[in-house]
Amino acid sequence: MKIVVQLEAFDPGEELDNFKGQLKSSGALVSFSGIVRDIPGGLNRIEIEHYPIMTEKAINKICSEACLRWELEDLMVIHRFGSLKKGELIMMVATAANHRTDAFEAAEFLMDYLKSRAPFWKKEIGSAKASWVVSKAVDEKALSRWETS
Amino acid sequence: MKIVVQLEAFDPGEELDNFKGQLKSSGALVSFSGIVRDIPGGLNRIEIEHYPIMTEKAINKICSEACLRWELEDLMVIHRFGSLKKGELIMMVATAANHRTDAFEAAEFLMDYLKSRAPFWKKEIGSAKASWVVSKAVDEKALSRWETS
Amino acid sequence: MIVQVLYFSWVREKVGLSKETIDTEAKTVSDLIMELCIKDECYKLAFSNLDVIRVALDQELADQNSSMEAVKEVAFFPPMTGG
Amino acid sequence: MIVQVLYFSWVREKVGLSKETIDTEAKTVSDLIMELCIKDECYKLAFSNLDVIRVALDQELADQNSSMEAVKEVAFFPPMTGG
Repeated sequence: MKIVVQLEAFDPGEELDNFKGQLKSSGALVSFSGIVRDIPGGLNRIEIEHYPIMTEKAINKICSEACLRWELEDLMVIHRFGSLKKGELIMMVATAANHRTDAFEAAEFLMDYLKSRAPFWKKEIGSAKASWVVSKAVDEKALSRWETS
Repeated sequence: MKIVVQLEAFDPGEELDNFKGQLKSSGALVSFSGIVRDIPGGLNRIEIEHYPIMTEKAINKICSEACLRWELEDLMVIHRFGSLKKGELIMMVATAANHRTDAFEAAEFLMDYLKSRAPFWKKEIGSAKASWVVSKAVDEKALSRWETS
Repeated sequence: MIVQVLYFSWVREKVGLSKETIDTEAKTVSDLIMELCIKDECYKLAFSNLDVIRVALDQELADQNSSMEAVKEVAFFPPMTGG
Repeated sequence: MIVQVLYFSWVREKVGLSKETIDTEAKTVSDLIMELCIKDECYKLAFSNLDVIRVALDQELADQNSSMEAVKEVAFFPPMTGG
């Protein structure tokens, strides 16, 4: 289980190959990559701030929860902080399971929680102005899918 | 839109990087890779048979349908046929969109249709015996999720 | 009417052929299956459980009661197991 | 009681600090917010809309009415935007 919060850029293909390379029995491998998008007026860069000790705790908790809920052989989370340019990878999640439904659901679960429950904040620095990304109601709502009654 | 049915092995990382490399605006990239699994008693290889002209028609149709249903910047389908060893990639799907929900749903849709509506048949050749993979009721059922009323 | 008939997977193995040309008057896929089963024991074996027989007409999925009108290529196979 | 108080994102920018040590008698997070708002105008600005203020106690998400008992580190920040 690779969980990394890093300043450095990374290559999605290399990470996918490494993740796949150490699997022993899985038939299904899902990956999600989040990419820095442009903004109207042009993006200079984004800055990602995080809360180091809590970030690790929160991501570990989310990953443990995913392992309890689905039959996974392995999972991976990489999330960057600091300064990122358009087109660069913000983060990547990968899940491996015997069956595709487990791999897909676990990846979506991880993404939904990373979006709204891991302490990261994005600031978009455009040519004219800089502004903090505002959280979306739809992202908060996405979490309700995973609530256990 | 890359759609390939091929005999040759391929590298998932290389394909992911190539797919990502030509994207212009997407914020979300999902990939699914199907991997040859072992069987009880040990797998020698699998043989995938397909129906060439229909395979292309069926995959093109599934991909067009996905593009109509979700806001995708691009998608990719690679599916192998012929002889494959344990751990090799059977197929790979990738989807790119502005929003993660579109990318995830389109990838799951493509997978559900490729499983049961594209003319491929897998045979598992073990050390003791060879047998055709039997389709699962759960895979047929998965399609009902995408039925439009 | 001359049609190409293709067989895949275990249907191919049971019939013992991957492809043949048939002259048929069948109006539906069902008619064609019946014609074949009369022709030889191997078809009876291949088509013994029609629930697990899928059919494509000119490379498009069809039903066993689909019409054979203007069809050039018929393919018989078990449920697909791609992905 | 001595606590470390951390601020992130625009809460940090409005407060003008990323971290400070505070001696407080606050029983709940709400009490602490009130104490801060009395101390200086910048906190009033940062905490003007409590609906968009999230809090973590010793690196675990908490509520504004959570108890401060035995807490060593409090963090204030807007809704998270990771992923």
